[in-house]
Amino acid sequence: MSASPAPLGPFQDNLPRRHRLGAVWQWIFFAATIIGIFVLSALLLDILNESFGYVALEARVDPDTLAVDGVPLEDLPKEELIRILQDSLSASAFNKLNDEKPFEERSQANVYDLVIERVVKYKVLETWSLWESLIHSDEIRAQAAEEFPQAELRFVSWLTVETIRRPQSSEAVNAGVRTAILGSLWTIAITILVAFPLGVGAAIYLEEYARDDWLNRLIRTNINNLAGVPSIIYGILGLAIFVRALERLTSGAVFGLVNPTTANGRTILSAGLTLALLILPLIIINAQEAIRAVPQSLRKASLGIGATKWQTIWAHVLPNALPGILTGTILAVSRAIGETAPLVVVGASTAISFDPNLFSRFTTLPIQIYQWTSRPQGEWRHLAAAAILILLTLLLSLNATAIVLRNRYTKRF
Amino acid sequence: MTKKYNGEASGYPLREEGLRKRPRAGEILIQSILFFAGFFSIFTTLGIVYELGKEALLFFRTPEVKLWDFLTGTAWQPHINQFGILPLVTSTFITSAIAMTIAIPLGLAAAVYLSEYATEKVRKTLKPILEILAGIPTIVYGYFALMFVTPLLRSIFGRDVVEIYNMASGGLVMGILILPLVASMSEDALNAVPLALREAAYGLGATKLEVALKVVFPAALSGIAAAIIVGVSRAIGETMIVAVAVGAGPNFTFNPFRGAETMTGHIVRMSGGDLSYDSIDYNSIFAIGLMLFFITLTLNIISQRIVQRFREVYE
Amino acid sequence: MDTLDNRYVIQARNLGIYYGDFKAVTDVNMDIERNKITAIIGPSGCGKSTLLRAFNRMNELVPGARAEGQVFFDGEDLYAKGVDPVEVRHRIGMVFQKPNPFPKSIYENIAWGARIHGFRGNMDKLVEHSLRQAALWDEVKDILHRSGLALSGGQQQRLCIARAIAVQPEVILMDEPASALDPIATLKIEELMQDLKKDYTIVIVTHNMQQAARVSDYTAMMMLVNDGSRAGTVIEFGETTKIFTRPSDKRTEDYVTGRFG
Amino acid sequence: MRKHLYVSLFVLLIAGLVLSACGAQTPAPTAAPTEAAATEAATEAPTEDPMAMYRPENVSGNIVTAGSSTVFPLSERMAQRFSEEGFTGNITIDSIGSGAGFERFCVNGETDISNSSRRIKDSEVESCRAIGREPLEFRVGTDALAVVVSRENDFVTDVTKEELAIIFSTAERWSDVRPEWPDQPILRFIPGTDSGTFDYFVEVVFNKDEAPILAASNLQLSEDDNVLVQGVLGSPYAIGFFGFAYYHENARQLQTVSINGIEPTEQTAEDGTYPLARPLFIYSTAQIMQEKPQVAAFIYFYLTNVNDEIIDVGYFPASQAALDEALNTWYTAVGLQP
Repeated sequence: MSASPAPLGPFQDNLPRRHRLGAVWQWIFFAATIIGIFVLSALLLDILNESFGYVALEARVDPDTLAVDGVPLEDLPKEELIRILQDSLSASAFNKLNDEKPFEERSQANVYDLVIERVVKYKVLETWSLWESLIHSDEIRAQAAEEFPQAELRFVSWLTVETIRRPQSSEAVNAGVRTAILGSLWTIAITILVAFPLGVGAAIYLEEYARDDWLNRLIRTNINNLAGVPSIIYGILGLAIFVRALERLTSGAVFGLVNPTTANGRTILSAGLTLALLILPLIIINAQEAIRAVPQSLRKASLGIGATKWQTIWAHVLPNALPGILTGTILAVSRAIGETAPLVVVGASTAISFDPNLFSRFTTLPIQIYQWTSRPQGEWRHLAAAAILILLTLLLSLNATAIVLRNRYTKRF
Repeated sequence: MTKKYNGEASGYPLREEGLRKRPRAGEILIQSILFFAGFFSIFTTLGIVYELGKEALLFFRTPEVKLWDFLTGTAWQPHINQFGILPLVTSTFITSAIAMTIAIPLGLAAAVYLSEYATEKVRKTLKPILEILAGIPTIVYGYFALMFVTPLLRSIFGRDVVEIYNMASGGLVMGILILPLVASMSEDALNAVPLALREAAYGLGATKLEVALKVVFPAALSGIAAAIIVGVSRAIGETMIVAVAVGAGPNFTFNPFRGAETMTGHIVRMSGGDLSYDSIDYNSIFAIGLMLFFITLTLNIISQRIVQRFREVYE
Repeated sequence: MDTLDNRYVIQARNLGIYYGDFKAVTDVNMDIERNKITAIIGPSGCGKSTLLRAFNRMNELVPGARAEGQVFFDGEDLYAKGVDPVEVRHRIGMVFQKPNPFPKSIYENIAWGARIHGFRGNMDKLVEHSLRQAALWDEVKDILHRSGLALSGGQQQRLCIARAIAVQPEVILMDEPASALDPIATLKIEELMQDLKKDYTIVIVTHNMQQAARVSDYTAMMMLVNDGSRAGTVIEFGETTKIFTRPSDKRTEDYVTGRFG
Repeated sequence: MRKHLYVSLFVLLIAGLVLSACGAQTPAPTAAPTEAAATEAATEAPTEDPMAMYRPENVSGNIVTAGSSTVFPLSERMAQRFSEEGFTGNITIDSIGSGAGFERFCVNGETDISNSSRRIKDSEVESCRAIGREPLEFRVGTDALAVVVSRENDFVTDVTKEELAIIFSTAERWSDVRPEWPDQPILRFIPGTDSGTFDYFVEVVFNKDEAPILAASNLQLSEDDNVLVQGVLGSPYAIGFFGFAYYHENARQLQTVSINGIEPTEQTAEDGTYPLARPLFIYSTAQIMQEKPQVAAFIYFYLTNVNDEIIDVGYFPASQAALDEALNTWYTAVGLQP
């Protein structure tokens, strides 16, 4: 340090301390992330734990008694199975099955499933979680043999292809989530289509065009405020605006799609629009932050070569703000897809028996999950766990596009 | 300079208008559409205030209800004509405060880790996981609180201290719910801080921690503040977790281990129950909704002031 | 090593720098003399900034970057095991191409670096001293608590120099410090460098050959090596006057006389 | 270039949605039959047997129901049976609570059937009349309220109705009820004040006076019976009441308390000797049933088949007299002789 200037004061050698501090904090940051992931994984494991496990099933009609000439039920030819159905079901019920899909066209497996569902009619007596099933499998066998001597003990996955394909049912062994998945998909599609352009548009206006006057300050405060309004209040608003005031539009009557006398505004369209209102502030706030983070130099560069303001925004600001905007959208969609309360107010049904469309009554996955978890019988909670896994998968596939795009466009300046 | 430069000759087509301003209909149209998108939120607010106000008026017109008692009373039992909103307000604040003491430090620490320490690969894996988990329906978090966190709290603090429904458990789990929200939004804000600023700090011989906490973090403050505001708003508005885990008895208490009922919990309970729609209890939910609306409004105005102060100093 | 004597602050030996599999700089040997200004010149993309950043291990911030060979600082290898890059950057400061003040007040911009290094003297005096050395004091003494971003580009760059000085390094690396500035501001920075050289060793990367000729005592000429690998190296290093008047390498001659490429 | 990005973003999003929708939509969805088809089906029915037009396979069209979450599982089961027996129309059931159910039925007039776990209130009947609806009540079942304690509790097995009132109001400690019981505070877990269960309990035990129970100390309410189960499980000194099915499902860890010596069983609930058995109802009007035969058909099906399913769903059958009365109401409404 011979040539250094006369120091104005001593530098204390604090390097070891700084590095210690750095190491400690790095550990804290890491631990926080791990704690977050850990707790959330615990939640996920809890759900997985409920999705698989032993069940004790009791058949209303023992399948063995249905065997013909020693041929077990599952190996019976289709004709025999159809005969069993015909004998056990009422004529109208049998005819309805035939109307839905003629028996000639049905496969043996399909008819077998019908026999199991309608004639054998398994009923759940007791269920166990995955953890119990793996660790205490012997105790479970002993318990089942003692308490339910008639029952059959099976290890089942509550989450199967059938769970996804089947419509709702009031019996847990036959219940599925098809109507709910379709309802959720329709709803979320409308939500995104409305909220994304509107939200990003509002954010562009506020960040790029709005002057700092009272009106724009009002709008900004207002948007932040709307982010904190409980979702159920959006439900009340959606009921008043979309279900009632705009009934002709949301019921589809204005397009002549439904009979005006029976038109009802409690449709998927109303639900999607209500959820769009709900997540709009979240999208706007995120998009505003993302747009603000785009360096000024980029705008100047574009304006400097004679681009108009909009050209600048479209070609430079938006692409660079895209990762942040997509984060906001992902979070918002995640929130919307899991919402229950506002949809109940707007009029989501708890039980529907048909595939919904844009202008029909509907139900959604979270409503199914909520309804199932509040039932007394344990098997519904297992089914709810499976439905949660389906919801998460759905969410993952919806967000995957956004995540891929975001990862591609993320860069540091 | 009388002779105009002949652009044609040099191969550039000369515009007849010269440099005069041209009307750009597209630009104006776009600006109007964008303004409408921004202004749209005002309609939402007006709609909410009108809808809630209309019904809340019915409630306040009932002779049993006195506005002053509504605002200052410490007992909420609409069934026996006690309309003091304070028990609902305090439990809303206590659960939200517990949630934010979990979500803010953990969320920000996770954001710093992901943005400043984690490798690109780790970041790209963990962030989506955090975000997806934010999509689990909140009813599931509610049962998680009741069946997992509450027994945990009771085994730590004792069954006599911690009631089966309590604000602590609901608040903690709400914090876990909000954590990914705060982490993800803050991480974006941190990530948006220009590289030049980090280089400046490293060039001075700053350690990674000093760069992260003293340079990047302050520079991202506005985005972080937005994340926190959204988080707090979510906490105050969260319904299903508190409805399941915090209890359904309005209780004027400051003890987080006791059961209580939040404003949102009360609204959802009343609106889903078997009460008649023309009862005073039922109308009370609109008054509570309106109150909640004004509380969040006040909080937002205050927090925005604070953020603005920070922004005005540096920038 | 016999070549090491106290005249030289930084000595690079067989220095090569990789970004992942790509070798950006190869086989650099140069000695930087104490209290002199050394300029690194050369065409774009030949690795000038990369080389400069290797002198205080700033390259490490780029994922996948690594160095081979040695860089001795006061006889100690910067890349040896156990050397702390934080301490390296404390002793060898850096000023960047684009002014990058922190979004803090002018005062804080300068005090921050000193504070983190455990400065225990009079901070007000240090700030004033640093700003005076950076020839900025008179312009900002009344607005010390205003944001550093409120200054003009030239002022911002001098603020960044003052910030670097405040931690009292031995060497200041400057990466095209005036390229974003107007001629008057550039002139100020150049004058400043002449003042600073009394107390510090300065290494500057510049595009501007007149600047190199005006301010530097030594000049290193960098070029891509001619083996198709696209790696840069120092093809000629010596006193500035010699490089600009009697270059020994043909390529240097072409470049400094403007006949290049 | 940028334009492509945005366009592809939207296209991908939508494509994702459509694809996943298609994946779930294996059986081709059938178009919802229109109202016209419903009336057609009704007139088509042979006139000789007046009941034929109310067979499930002979009606179609929509049935919209909403109301109590307690009645919901029962209505859902009946709707499913009804569809299985040949009904081709759409039934929707909204589980939104009895009060909100009546709001949709009596104020907005948008539902055909209202499910309720309590009797309709006079004010609700009035608003129904105001929109020209005269509600008809059909008793469909019974939900016994189980008063339960944890299995860890070894002292409470039987209480009188008077003691029950003291336990859920003035008594601070178990020893206040009976001196031989432990000197420990009573922890109470009851359904929320907005629930029909709460109303019913207050009506039977406290003569409709809510003040004493709400003034009790250590009182915890929840709208979710599964949550109450957790509450009672939490301490040997806890007591609560909720739907019998929730007790049944947790019978390993809970025990019921008999009231005046009567245990809640199918027998005691059906014959009315168990004092805490609350009725479950569905409501409609004669006009709706005449205009929409599918609604009349569904109610008839409900009343005649409910006892096959009700135990499985978790409730107890209504008494034969109550069901007969409901059937009589039905015949009068559609203008037939039983």
